[in-house]
Amino acid sequence: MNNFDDIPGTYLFDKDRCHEGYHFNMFCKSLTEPKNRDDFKANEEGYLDNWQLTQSQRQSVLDRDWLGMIKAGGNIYYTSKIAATDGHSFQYIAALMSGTTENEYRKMMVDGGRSIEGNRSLSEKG
Amino acid sequence: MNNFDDIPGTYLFDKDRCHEGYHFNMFCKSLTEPKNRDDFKANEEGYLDNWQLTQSQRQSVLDRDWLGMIKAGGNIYYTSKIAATDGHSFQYIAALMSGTTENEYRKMMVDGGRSIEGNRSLSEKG
Amino acid sequence: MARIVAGLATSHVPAIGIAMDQGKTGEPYWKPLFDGYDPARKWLAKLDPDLIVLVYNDHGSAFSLEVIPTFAIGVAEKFLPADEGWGPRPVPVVNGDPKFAWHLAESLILDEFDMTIVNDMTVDHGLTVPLSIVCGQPEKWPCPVIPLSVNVVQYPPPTGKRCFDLGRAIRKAVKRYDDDLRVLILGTGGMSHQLHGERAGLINSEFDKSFLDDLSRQPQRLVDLPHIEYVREAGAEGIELVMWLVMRGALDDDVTEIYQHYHVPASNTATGLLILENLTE
Amino acid sequence: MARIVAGLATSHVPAIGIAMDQGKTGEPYWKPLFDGYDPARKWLAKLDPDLIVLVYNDHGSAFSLEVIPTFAIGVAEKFLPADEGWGPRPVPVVNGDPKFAWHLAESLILDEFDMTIVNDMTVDHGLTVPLSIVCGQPEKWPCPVIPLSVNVVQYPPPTGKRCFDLGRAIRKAVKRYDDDLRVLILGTGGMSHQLHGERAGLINSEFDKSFLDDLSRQPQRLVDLPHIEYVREAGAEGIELVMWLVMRGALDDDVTEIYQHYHVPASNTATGLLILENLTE
Ligand SMILES: [Fe+3]
Ligand SMILES: [Fe+3]
Repeated sequence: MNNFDDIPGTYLFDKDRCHEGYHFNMFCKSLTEPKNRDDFKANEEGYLDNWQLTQSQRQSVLDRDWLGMIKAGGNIYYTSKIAATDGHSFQYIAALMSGTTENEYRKMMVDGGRSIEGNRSLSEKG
Repeated sequence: MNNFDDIPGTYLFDKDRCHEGYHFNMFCKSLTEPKNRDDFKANEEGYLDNWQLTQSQRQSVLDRDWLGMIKAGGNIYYTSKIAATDGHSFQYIAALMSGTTENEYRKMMVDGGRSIEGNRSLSEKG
Repeated sequence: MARIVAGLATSHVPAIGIAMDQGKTGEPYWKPLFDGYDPARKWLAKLDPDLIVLVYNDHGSAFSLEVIPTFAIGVAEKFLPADEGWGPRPVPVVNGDPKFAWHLAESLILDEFDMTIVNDMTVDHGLTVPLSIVCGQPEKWPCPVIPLSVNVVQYPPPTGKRCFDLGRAIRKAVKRYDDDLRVLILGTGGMSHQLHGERAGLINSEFDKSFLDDLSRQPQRLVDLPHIEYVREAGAEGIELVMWLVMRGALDDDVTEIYQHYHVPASNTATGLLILENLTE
Repeated sequence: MARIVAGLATSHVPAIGIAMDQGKTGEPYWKPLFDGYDPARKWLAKLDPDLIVLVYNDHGSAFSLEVIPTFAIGVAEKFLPADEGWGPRPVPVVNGDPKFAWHLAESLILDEFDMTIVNDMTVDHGLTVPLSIVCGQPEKWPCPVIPLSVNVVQYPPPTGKRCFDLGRAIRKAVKRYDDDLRVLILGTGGMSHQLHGERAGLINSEFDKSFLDDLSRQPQRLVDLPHIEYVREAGAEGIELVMWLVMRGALDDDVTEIYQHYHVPASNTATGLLILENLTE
């Protein structure tokens, strides 16, 4: 059996996550329309009421808890549309998800990125 | 080479017909919503203005020229939605397309349908 | 382990659904057809499957020409009857089985079938009429249904061989499923009919009866049948019959033929129904 | 007869498009990357293909989780740049070629690839950034482009083998086309990157460089590489690299490697670019 769960810090967007996150990601997708972005920005809580989000999905959006969104079934290409609405880049949310600041993360990338060594599997990581 | 054009009275919904009839069929598809059916019934010309139809597609709709619709790139499953909006059945438009009345067509069907003999190919038909 | 216990193929003519919805099944025009459905309904009630994989085509209802999937599988919790221009059919909501459907989708894609996965869709007469034919008019459908839609509206549909092979892959996927489910597979559409053009009303009973017979006993002839033969012999819309091959491919090579029914006409169409059981059941 | 004369693979990082759209390509962060694109642009200008088949993935722009096609082909006259949350990119409209695209779709379906045919769609950075990379910032793109989108967002994507075989079938379809077109195929996505989770920012240059080398010389190793190896070694989003195999499959077995470029980083990503030509050209 393939065991994607053995890969550290990785949340494969598989059938279970799609099933859990469908409505959440469709909310994110709605932000590709300017009018919807305006509505969301004007009243986040009200806008979210239009979508069948779980409590943890909803809270993760309001808190801009980017890792929380992923853990609650968000897909990065969809949650990034919230970041775009906020005026943030993929790099900004990647930094926050991996528990660092944008500056430190940027420096890590310029220095060659996060090493694969020690990051292949949980067992290897020990 | 397969030669579908050799089959009499048959308009295979192939790539050329889809390309020609795309917007036309999408207009037909819009009639699956009650509100759109109401709008269409209230003002056919005005409703058709919202869609990029060719002149012959447009006229075939206004004339309820069911065979003309097919010849202009209509697909039967889509044009039948105009019939449904009018309260007509598949059998009603099938009768008209084949150049007969609904009663005669119905009788032909009860008697076993249109025979395949003589209807396989234009060359056979002579 | 889940297993496919039987397959059933049937036409899915909209007028059959309308006749049921409007209470006309006892009329002289309809009675001979519906009398022929009785044995199938009894058989299904006795079989009592845990799940149905229903192979059908959408007719510009859930999908349109905007996006035309060759094979699509519905993974939603439920599927509402579609409005096809005369309002939705007054039949129960169709309950899916997301866990099974996702398993099937994943298994098929890894087996090199290029499925389209659908999280939200309605289902039109192509799916609900077969359920009405085999279940009658219950308050709710007897088990969850996985909608598997095949493009047969836009030429080209998948080849007969591809449909048969999809059935083979479905069989494999079902076997790989952990829960102990008895699965029925339905293939729908056909039989001979042409709905459009001057040739509308075409019926080829000889073709249809050979199709019914060969599907049980020598499916390979049908697997090899090119599209043009369907269009020429069974009418342009008779090409829906390729979907019966998905059902056949999902069964074992040797099957028991349980029941066959053929009637002309239902509206523009010749109707057929065929029940096959795997010997191992 | 049309023929595929060459293939090009490249990353399609959104930040690369933004850097171009905002005129930042001369900044120290970006200059080394864009310097590496110069030879590719010169090569493309000289090649002057009649048509590009562009294999890419949509990122929740034209499609969503509602309908997830494994393989989709755009047959429209034109494709507008998508709004991905920050407005559409200020790049030219992408012109398609309906006649060629429909030929390709038909040929692939009859060859048992279960394509989704798309008559109306926008195109996101997955398609427009590669065009910007190889064409710069022209008033209009140099030739028609056929969008061929592959699902790599929802697990499971098609297998590497399926992608390679799709390339083979594309090659066959191109050869069957009557008009005398010189076709370029682009594979896009990758290289190693992970955009989400605590492991975001993962870069595996060793993996990437082997991938670049082996794609020209021994693609079979990559054809056989299971999904989990991409996710583990190249990052969860590095699985986009399966799309490079479509490009490779569309070329002959033996090719000439014209150019290779590799740079880290572009935003979260390792970027690669590879140009291969068929020997017969
Ligand atoms: Fe049908
Ligand atoms: Fe991408």
